[in-house]
Amino acid sequence: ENTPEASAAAALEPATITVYTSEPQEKIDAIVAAFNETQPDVTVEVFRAGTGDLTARIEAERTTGDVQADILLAADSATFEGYKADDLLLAYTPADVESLNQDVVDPDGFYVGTRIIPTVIAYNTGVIDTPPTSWADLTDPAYAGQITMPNPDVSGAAAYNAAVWLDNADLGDEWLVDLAKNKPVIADSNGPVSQAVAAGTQPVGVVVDYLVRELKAAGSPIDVAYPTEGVPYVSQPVGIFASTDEEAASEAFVDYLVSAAGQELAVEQSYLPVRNDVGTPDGAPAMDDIEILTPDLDVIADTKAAAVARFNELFQ
Amino acid sequence: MSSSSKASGAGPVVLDRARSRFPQPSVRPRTDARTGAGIDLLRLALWLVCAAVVLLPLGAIVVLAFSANHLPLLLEGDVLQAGLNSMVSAVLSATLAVAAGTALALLLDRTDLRGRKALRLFALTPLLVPPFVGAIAWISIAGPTGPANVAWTTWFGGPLWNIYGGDGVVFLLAIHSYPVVYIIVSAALRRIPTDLEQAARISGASAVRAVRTITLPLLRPAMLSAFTLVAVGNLADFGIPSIIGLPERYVTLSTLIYRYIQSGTVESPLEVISTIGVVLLLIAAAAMVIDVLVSRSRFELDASSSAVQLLPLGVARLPLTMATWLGVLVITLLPLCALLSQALLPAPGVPLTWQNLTLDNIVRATSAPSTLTGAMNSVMLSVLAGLICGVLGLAIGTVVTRTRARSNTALKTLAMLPQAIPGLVIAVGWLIIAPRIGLFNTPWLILCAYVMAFIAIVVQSVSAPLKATPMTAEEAARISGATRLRALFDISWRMAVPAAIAGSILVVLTAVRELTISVLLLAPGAQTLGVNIFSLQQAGAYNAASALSLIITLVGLAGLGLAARRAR
Amino acid sequence: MSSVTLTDVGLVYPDGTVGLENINLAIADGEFVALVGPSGSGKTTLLRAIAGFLTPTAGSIRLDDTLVADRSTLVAPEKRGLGMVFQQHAVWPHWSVERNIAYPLVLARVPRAERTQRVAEVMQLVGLTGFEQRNPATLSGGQRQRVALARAIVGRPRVLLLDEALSALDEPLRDSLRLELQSLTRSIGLTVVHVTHDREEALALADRVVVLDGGRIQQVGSPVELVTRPVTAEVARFLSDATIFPGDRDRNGFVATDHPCAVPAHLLDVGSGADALSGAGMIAVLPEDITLEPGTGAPTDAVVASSLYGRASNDIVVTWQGISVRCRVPGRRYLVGETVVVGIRRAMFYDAARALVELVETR
Amino acid sequence: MSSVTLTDVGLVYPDGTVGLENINLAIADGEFVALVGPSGSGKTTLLRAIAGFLTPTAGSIRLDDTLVADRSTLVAPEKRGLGMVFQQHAVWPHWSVERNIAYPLVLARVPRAERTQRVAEVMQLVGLTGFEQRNPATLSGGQRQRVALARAIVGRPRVLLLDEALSALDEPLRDSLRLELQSLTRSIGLTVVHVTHDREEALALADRVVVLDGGRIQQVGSPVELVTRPVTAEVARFLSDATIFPGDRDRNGFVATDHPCAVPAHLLDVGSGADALSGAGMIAVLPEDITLEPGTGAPTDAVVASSLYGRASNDIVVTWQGISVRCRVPGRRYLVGETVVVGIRRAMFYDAARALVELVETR
Ligand SMILES: Nc1ncnc2c1ncn2[C@@H]1O[C@H](COP(=O)(O)OP(=O)(O)OP(=O)(O)O)[C@@H](O)[C@H]1O
Ligand SMILES: Nc1ncnc2c1ncn2[C@@H]1O[C@H](COP(=O)(O)OP(=O)(O)OP(=O)(O)O)[C@@H](O)[C@H]1O
Ligand SMILES: [Mg+2]
Ligand SMILES: [Mg+2]
Repeated sequence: ENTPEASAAAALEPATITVYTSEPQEKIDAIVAAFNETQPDVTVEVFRAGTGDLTARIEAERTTGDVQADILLAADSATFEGYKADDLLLAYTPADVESLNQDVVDPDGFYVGTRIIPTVIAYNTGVIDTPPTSWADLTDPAYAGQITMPNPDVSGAAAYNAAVWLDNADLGDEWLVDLAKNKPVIADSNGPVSQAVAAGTQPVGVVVDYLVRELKAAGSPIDVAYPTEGVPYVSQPVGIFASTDEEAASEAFVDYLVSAAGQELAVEQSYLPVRNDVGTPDGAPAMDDIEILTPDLDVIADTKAAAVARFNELFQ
Repeated sequence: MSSSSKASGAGPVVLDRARSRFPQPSVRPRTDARTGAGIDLLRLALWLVCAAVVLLPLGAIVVLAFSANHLPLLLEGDVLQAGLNSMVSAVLSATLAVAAGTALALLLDRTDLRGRKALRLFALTPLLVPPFVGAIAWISIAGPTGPANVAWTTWFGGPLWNIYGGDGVVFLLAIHSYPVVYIIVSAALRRIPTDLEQAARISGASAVRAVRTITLPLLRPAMLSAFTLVAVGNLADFGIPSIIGLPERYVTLSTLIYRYIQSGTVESPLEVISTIGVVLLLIAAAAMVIDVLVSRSRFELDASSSAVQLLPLGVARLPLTMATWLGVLVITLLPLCALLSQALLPAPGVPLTWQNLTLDNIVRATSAPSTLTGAMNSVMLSVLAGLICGVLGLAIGTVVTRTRARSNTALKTLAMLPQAIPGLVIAVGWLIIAPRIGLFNTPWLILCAYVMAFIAIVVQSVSAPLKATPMTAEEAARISGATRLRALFDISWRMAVPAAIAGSILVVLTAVRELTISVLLLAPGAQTLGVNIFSLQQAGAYNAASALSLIITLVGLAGLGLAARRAR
Repeated sequence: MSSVTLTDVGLVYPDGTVGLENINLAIADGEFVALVGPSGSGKTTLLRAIAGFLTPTAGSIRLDDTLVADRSTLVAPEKRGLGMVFQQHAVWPHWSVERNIAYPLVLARVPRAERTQRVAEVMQLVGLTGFEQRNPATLSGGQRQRVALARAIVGRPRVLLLDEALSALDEPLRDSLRLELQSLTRSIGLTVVHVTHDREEALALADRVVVLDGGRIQQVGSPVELVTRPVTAEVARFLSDATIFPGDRDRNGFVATDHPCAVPAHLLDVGSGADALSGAGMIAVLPEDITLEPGTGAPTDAVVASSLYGRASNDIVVTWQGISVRCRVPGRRYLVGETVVVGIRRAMFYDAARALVELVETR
Repeated sequence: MSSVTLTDVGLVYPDGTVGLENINLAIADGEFVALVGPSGSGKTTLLRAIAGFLTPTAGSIRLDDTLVADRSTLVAPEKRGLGMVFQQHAVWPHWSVERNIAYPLVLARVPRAERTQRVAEVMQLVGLTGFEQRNPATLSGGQRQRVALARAIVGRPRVLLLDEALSALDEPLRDSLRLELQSLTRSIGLTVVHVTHDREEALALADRVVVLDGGRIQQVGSPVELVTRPVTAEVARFLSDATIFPGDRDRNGFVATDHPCAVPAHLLDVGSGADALSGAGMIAVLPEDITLEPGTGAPTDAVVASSLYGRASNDIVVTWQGISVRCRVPGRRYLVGETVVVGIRRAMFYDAARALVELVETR
């Protein structure tokens, strides 16, 4: 079994690594604190920003030299595929990789997912009596003007979702056309969507699940439905930049993230884990009860731009 | 220079025009070179500093923009549409802001409306609320489920007004920019002698007619320059169009820039956004040229002999007072109340009842270690930026308005240009040059970017009083035995210090809540307040974000009161 | 028929400053009245009350037979049918000269043809023909003041109000505009109220001069009356730089207190209502009524403190036993430091009580 | 030893305007010189050239024996040791009165104790004691001008330059400051160059008056000389509002061309160097040299165009056969419109050639 002690077989030399992440500040602080319990000599510097800001910063750093980060923990696999193609990443397969959900592990070994972040249906319990339980339900004219969803132009995850929906045989273009008829409000990103649903601005939203659980815990009248057709998800991958000087420490951090201890912390932080041996957060169904859509990533990568364009066309 | 004393014989206060008409004799024997050397050195130093903090990053952006030809992309539908939206929203919002700001200036500075002093302070509050926070607050007021819309829907079956979309963007941009218009126009208004209006009254014009035919035309140059300033600034705004515009797919250039970065749908996004940045830069430069041309045709006004006489509103006093108070309170207090209610509620959607109120968010927002480091950083950076901008802006303003040199216009333009560029592009510029100048991952990088972005505020605010001071003030010092440089320091420079302080306070207030620059340039582990709020927002801690915004706004309000007192 | 009538007018500013007190004044049709007085005496306040920019807190103001201001009535400035010229001319910089002058006619909806003609007329009157399309910024101070004047009279106002209208101009200009102003207002028979700091100007131009002090009228009279028969020693001092000697009067004449100045009875002017033959009081001696002769070395000699050359007479200040005496003497110009003997040709005697009585009668 | 010496000074502005031409002037130590002349005549230009704000394009300027400006030398204004007072006083608003006045001493590194004492002295001299800590904004115009004066003299300048220093003040203030200025500069023996628009002021204050026109010196002389013996008809017109009649002179006197004006020989003043007994020329008649008598109804009568009251004499303009004649006559005040007979008591004859000769000699 993997215990913290086991993964910390060797305490490392003092080192400083820099992590670029889009994790909320409080969560990444907790992760670093927990990591430091096993690796007290590794100092983790965190640069937290939105995915877009991270991308911009990495781009700017590449323009004039090397990427200044050791680790990137953010976004979706598509982003990492891009960096992989540009030879920016270091190949590393974390310890204990076999215990992980193999869907989130890069077969080439350049990155590995750290959480399952599915996009689900959220609804305001104060307004909605019979919640929608499937994507198809959302096309019901009763929901006209009631739905909100993130903008695929801005949110990488939303763009990915659009591609997955279009690629899905049950949903596809027809479903998207019907959904557009309900004139959903296209919010900037997941945050505003969950807020709008909680506040009742639009009582139904398409949004990542953990935000909903957190709001519910804080007292908002909100709840989550996992659509029966299956949920698209992103895996918030982690990867090591090839330009790192602290290979060992970086690898240890990646190991920790996907270790049982790291994943238990993720569950505590309301995320669905990438391994099956740590349970699921309060209020979430067991992993086996969640239908997950796992399309062919190559297909998605090829169709994403077209999907976003189609989406824009329909929802204009 | 001799014409300045000549012009003052007739009593005008605006002398710059007269001065430029009569250049000094260029015949200058060698011995004079020594006394001019001090000024030349100062000018050289200012050029060097400006080159470092403005020209360098601008250059980086331009180089990046032209490293490959991305012009075809600019002609694509997306960009054209976004450009159109940007222009339309900037122009419309600036028009609204100029209308509102001018009306307020007339009401507050020229009539006996009740409670003018308090109104003035209230009217300036939108200056303090970060635009993206203001946008969020307004959504809860005029969003589709805002109280007004809900009520309207239940009674009339449709919402009253949905803030999302282009109209909302224009509205909010106008709200956040009318205070600047008010400040500029009311300064100009103070220079228009009331005699001119009274002469019209005696000629048979009613009060309203006198304002319409005399005061407003005389204010036109100030209104136009406020318009360019505000329009150019709104062109670059990101927070409002992203929160209010995007849900209705109202894309502007600055949100498009963000999207290009975010979505990875374009090749080499940095070059593309730099290209867009350069386009915005050109628009801004054009606007500034227009501004210069307009201010060249500024009217000469004589100093007023009589004190400003307030127009008695008579029977209209009470209704106008109530209408103005209502308007200003709705625009300023309502969003603050929205923020307050969110700050006191545990989570969105929780009904507003006494039992549900909690201080948890405020505690959470203020006690988080990252808030503390953010506050410390922000305060340090913005105070430093305020100081540097104050000193540098004062020096540039003084040299540019009080000495004659061909390069003055260039220097001033250089200082003014960055305010037209979106923060994101400024940040990219600095990111690119940071490693080469050894500032990468240090707070000084942010400081440099702040100075670049905000120096214009101080230059602007010191120029006006300096222009109104006759050149004889310095000549008197030279006759007293001061060299040109010494006279510039002892007299003009010191006389403009109060204006520079007021400008610096504005810089501090703006920088302390800055978001788009800081978010890219922060060193790992560092924080600023704007980023704190944004992070809380992104983490779904909306109510804590509201609490923090509210606190910053209230502290800023206090600071503004201070600035207002200083400026007087 | 009076053109402007002020009855018991009082004006207290909101901060409690008394601007005017108990002003009674009737200005006749076609009369040129000048208001003079020390700084802060209420001249501007009075003028602006007539114009309608200030509201009297007591009394009433009439223009012809129309009540324009009292406790319950307030006619707005634009409805009073007045013309006004300000110290800083207040020519509107955004309009051409012609447009400036035509504005009152535009407001009065005078038809275009008539308007053009009347503007042309008045421009000729003030000597601005040819300047129609000029931008006011390109005019000299005197020309601007002429534009302001033309604008003020083009609408044929009932009363023309001038507030230090010439004060901002240079001396030669002021001089020539003074002449013009007089002949202009005379030729069209305008009623004029002219506020000025300049005593010579007031005396030169006006039919009647009103002396204000502390918001009250001190004296109203023709220039000659004011110069030769000031109603109080204070008025004499203010208007003519008279020197005041306190002392006592008896049938032999006047003797100053603790001072060598003495004036025999036949040189004393005691005003029409004089009957008391003795008592304490003071004399006011006009600068013109003083003679200077070379000093004798006597201890009562005076010393020249300053000496300014003038065309007709030199303006000399001598210090005479502690009192500064202003003299205007023709002939030899005594130089600073010389000793002189001071002679008095005529003096006006005021005893405190009488002066007060006269004052009350005047009002 | 001359305090200011200008030799052949010329100044052409960069745009080609001639500011000064061929100025030769020696101002003695302790002398008070006034510069007068029509607007644009170069007064300010001359003063600023002395101050060092403008550089002559020809000639040289010396202060005492120091060459301060010529083709190759230019001493900066701050090194010339001058004092200057501007029309708009230019008191620095950000400093207290005391600090304003002390500034020249601070720059000269005068030790603090001495500085305090000298500032106190000069403040007493100009009557500002007690105002040390006042903010200049709270001072009246006259007080500010006094601060400017104190500041200009505290450093014991070699020369005090005044550029319309009193013009911006109201008449009563100007009047009293004139007196003060004179006694002050006399008492400390300052050399003063005073630019003014006001001819009376120039005559009143100065030891010598310089009349400028078109950038050239027209006449230099004492006030009496200038008033009684103007060197050209133009100077007479500018300085004294003399009326000019063109005409011819023979041994019997002067007869105006196409005009009833005629002056017998014994009333003609033809200047010292006169010898030609006949020729074409013109006469200048001073306003004081004109007499008016009630009209006879003859066709040569003049008509009163304007009539201003004055203390000593009335200022009357009559139109005499198309020529406006300015008169200053005591006694009865003729009213506008009356017809009068014009008499001439004395006239100055100038023939074009002679006037030019004299002009050249003067310089
Ligand atoms: N708006 C005001 N509020 C309060 N007091 C005022 C106001 N305007 C004038 N006063 C005061 O009223 C008095 C009369 O002022 P006014 O301006 O009429 O004097 P003035 O004779 O015109 O003086 P000046 O010759 O200096 O122009 C003064 O004591 C003045 O301080
Ligand atoms: N900076 C300048 N450039 C060109 N010409 C100038 C300049 N300053 C003055 N002049 C011209 O030089 C001439 C003399 O001007 P100056 O100011 O010395 O006259 P002034 O006698 O002081 O007149 P005023 O009485 O109006 O003050 C005028 O024709 C004026 O227009
Ligand atoms: Mg006044
Ligand atoms: Mg001048």
